[in-house]
Amino acid sequence: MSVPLLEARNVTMRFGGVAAVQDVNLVLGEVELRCLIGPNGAGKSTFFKILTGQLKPTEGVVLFRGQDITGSHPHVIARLGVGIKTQVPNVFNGLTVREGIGIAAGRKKSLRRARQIVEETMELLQLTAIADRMVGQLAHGQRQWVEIASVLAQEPDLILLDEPAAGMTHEEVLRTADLIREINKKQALVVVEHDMQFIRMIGKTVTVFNRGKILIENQVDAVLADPGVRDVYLGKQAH
Amino acid sequence: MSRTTDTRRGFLKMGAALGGTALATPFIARNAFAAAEPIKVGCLLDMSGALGVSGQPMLQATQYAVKVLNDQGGLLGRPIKLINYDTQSSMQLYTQYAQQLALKDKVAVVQGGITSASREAIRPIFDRFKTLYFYNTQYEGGVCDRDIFCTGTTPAQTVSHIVPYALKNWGKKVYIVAADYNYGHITAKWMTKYTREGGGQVLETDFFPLDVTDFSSAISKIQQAAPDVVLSAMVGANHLGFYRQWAAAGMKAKIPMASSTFGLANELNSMDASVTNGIVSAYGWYPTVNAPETTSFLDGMTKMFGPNLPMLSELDSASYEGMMFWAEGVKKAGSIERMAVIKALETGISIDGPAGKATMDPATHHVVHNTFLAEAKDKKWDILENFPASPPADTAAVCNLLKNPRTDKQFVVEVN
Amino acid sequence: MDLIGLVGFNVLVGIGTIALITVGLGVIYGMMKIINLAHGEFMMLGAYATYVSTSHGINIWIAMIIIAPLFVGLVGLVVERCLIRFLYGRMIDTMLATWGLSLGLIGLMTSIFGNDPRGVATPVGSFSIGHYAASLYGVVIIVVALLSLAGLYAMLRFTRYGLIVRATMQNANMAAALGVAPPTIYMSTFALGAALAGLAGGILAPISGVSPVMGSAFIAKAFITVLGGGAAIVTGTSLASALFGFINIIVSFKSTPVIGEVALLVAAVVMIRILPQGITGRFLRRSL
Amino acid sequence: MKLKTLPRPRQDAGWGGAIATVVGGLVILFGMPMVTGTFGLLQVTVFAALAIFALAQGFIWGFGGILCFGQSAFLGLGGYAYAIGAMNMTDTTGAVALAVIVPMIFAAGLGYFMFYGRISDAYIGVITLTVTIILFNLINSTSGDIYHIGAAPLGGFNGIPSVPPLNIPGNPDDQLDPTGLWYCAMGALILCYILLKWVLATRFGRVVVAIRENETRAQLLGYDPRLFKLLTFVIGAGISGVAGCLYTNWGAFISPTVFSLTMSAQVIIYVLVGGLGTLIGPILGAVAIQYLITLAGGQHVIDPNLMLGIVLVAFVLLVPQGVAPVIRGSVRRLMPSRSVATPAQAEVSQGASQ
Repeated sequence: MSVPLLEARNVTMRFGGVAAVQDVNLVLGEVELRCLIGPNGAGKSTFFKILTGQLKPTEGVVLFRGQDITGSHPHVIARLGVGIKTQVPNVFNGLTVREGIGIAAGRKKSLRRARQIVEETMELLQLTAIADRMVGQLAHGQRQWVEIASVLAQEPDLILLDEPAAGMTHEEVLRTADLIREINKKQALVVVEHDMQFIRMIGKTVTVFNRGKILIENQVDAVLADPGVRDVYLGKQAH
Repeated sequence: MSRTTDTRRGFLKMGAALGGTALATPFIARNAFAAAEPIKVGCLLDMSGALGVSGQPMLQATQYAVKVLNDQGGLLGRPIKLINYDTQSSMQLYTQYAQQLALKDKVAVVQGGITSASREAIRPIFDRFKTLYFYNTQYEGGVCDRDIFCTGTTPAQTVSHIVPYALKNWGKKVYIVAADYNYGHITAKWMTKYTREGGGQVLETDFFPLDVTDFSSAISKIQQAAPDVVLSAMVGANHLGFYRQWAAAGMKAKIPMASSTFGLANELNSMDASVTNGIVSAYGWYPTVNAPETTSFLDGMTKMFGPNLPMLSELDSASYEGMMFWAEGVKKAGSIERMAVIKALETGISIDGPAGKATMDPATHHVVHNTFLAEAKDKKWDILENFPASPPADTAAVCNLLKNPRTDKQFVVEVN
Repeated sequence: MDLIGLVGFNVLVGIGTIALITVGLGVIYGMMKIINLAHGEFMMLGAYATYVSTSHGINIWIAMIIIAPLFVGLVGLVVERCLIRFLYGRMIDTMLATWGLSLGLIGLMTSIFGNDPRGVATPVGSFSIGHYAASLYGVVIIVVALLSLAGLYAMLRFTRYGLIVRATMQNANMAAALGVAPPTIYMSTFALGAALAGLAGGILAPISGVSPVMGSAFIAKAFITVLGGGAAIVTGTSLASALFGFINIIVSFKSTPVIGEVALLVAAVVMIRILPQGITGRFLRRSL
Repeated sequence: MKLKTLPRPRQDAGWGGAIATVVGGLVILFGMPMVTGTFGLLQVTVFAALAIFALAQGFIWGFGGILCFGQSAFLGLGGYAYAIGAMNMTDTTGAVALAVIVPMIFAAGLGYFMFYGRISDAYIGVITLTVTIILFNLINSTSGDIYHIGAAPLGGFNGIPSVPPLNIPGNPDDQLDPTGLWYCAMGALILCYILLKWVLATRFGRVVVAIRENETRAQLLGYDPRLFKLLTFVIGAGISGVAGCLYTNWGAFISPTVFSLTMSAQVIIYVLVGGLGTLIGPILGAVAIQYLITLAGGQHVIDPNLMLGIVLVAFVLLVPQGVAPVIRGSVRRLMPSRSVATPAQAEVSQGASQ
């Protein structure tokens, strides 16, 4: 059997006494799409940070194609072919859209290739019109797109998206869903999200977090049908 | 840090040509020879920063000398115009203004420089741009350069008197504290030399950078060494803290102190008598010297600058003498041309300075000067002894510009 | 033995001095994240306040402990109103502004008093440790340093002002919720910091002498101590002062003042490398 | 890392400004000797040297986002390296090389210590400041004649006087006169400006700016910010070294005051006054402030410090973003072609982002 693209083995993260993530195991194959859901504070974002190297777990290991990346510097993980979009938009406000995406495309690539990728990506995300605008001057939604664009421009094999739909209009959410399906044709994704509708739109396999543990892991419909998930969710979402 | 901020404040102040021009104008207006093209004379002194306290009266003495000369009808029938810049205790400004005086203002002579550091910074510039230079500060000696004249006294004229007095009256075990730059180091060497010659023993020598303000550890160390005498060559405003903290620690009662620098920065006025009393020093002049020239110098200065002058010191009398020596040279040469004036001064010219007769020694370009030993008593200098016509023996031992006019360096005494 | 006593005493005085010159800066930096480059000049004003009042026959203790801080506190108030309040959230601009302020104050005092150092007589004599003598004034420094730190602590801990200040430090809106406008807090905090600087200047006047440039001798050391101490003003300042003061004095005594100074600075660098958030950034986060 | 220009159509506009600047510089370079005498040249020479110094600070701070309170450490090291080198070698060319290399090596060590030690910005300020003061203290206490490197006495507080002037490479007897030194200093300023313009246009330069804009994002894109900051820091140090070498040549003299807090603060003021996030700004700032200082000293109405203090304060309150952006702004208003507009905005926003 082949080495999984991404694997987390008994990952545990404690802050002081509190265990934000507890003994989580997760396996992701090539070109797979996986959604991590769960109410706020379920530990999915902490887990995400562990995957991206922003946090070093108290216990357990994270493997990318069998290589241990536990707590490696984010730039190291990125170079292995992992693209990351964080929850709060992380963009280069002082640069133009084109420059920003260029920075992403430019690493270790020929000039022509980089230029080509930039143009393609802007095409794909319909950013060409605002290519020379300062990112800082764009609307929130647009900046989300710019960030996604720069993640894609890296041409990673695995893309980690933390709440990509956050703060987007309904249309934008739809577009994002399409985009994710589009991307998933070639690349694997892990999407952290708590918006059920969105999950429905893109969902294949879903992993549900609760209180730092994995509640269940199954096909989207099965998960959404699961009563346990329902009361966790509704219970939490009530307030 | 104060050293560094002197320069911080230094870099903020360029081309501060005060007094000189302002003062000169009225005379020119008054005097018949107003028409004649004035002779430009340059002056570089620190008006502020750690050394401003010494520089201000030095400038005033220089301005007074210019006034005296102009009142006598100027030189060669021409009035003298003083151009002075405030160097703010900053080396960069010394360099800058030295260039300005030599190249832009094209002055006939430059008077000034306080620390050896400033002198060594500007000496090469005046050599390079062929400008005559007078250094009027009591200093460590040994400068041997035909383009410069030094009117201040040197260790052979002062330390040579301080040390024997201390050894004779207080005891043989000596502890030296000195400023951490070449004046301090060389002076400390002379102190050591004379101590050994006098059969004394130097327990320890400590050097303090000019920006040190806390001397508690130093005072503890001295107490631990328990000397009979402390010899001080401390310099600048911050080091006044040493004397304050020394007195505050109750050490005055225990160990007497003599200094080669104390009194050059208005110490007797700025500190309480309880701090200053009993400290012994030796200089080429004190305001309390009992001589008619002293009285007339003091009267003249007070008349010109008002009663609240700081207490004047050798630095000020030497600045006055510097200008007068140059004037004497010009008269004798009948010209302000550099070489002519140098040659004239090398004929062994004498003038009557505040301390009486002073003679320029042709071989060393230093001054044969009356020197005095005095003790601070109730904010006055009480003269203990005087030594007529002490020669600059230290420099003379190593420097003969008549034999080797090409020499251009500062010799340092070797103590072993 | 006596010697150890003497050096020990020096160490305490050294620590007290650093704490004294640092606490004012610490208050302003810790609460407002403003690096006040005019801190040294505030001290200088305090020293002059003391000098002027004593030369007008006012009792030196009153001059040092009451007049100096009051006067400089007022100056701080004015400065905050006319200058600092326009610059909140612009750290670098504030630095440039306070830098300009420090130059301005030096210039002002120079044109008023001239630049020759003035002296204030030390009000107390000396005492002896065994057969060594030490300045009784050192005791004054230690006591004043302790009192000002303790006072500051008590104020932050127990008074309503302290509560609000701490709240403001956490988050300005919370203070607003407590019904106090953050500007008022900032204003009084800046004034407080200035007053403490004035106190330091007043106390140090007798031993360091009084001149327009005296302030600059302290600013760098104070700056380093504050950041070395970290977020918590009282604890941080105390700990950092203790550490740096100890190293400084011991090394100075064993070698020279220069090496002592260098040792202090190296200690600061190493400490920052080990504890990038300053002492209290790492430990005792909850402290004041 | 390979330095390649990224696609930036907008750059042409940037280049327009740069070319104008360079041409202006060349005009000054050759014009100055015709309009002023030896003293004037010496004066502008020190201005040029300080402008290079400002350029270095402007680069690492305005573009690299590194706030260094101790840039004068590199100025000083460069100056001393030159002085010591020049006194030990007959040909000063080697000394010039030292003046550049020594600061860079020092910066590499210090930078590694700081950036790889994950030290936050404010503390990088403190550490650089502290290191400068340490150097000041050490050099300041080398007065004894035991302290010398080869033929060069360190001289402590007195510094090193009569440092040999630059000579034509390979020809030690052909030493530069004031005019020659001026060509050398102004030439160096122009070259440093071009060098930095080019660096910023390369892929490396774009990443440096990107890191200043958003370190996390750059990291998530696979760039190692520590490395880029380190390189930026080292380049800045090298340029400061050049400034130090020229500064020493100007006075044929170097003393510990180059390590002073003054020098470091001075250069920060140059950059702020000129405009953060521009290259021309620091140059203008340096010259403007130095000139202002000259004026301040020249008048006797009000104490120069007081005057300068007031000016600085007024400046912060009225022109916080610095003169260069303001000038560009007005240029923009005069000729409303977007090509000029965008870089101006870019720089303003970079300035603001600090």
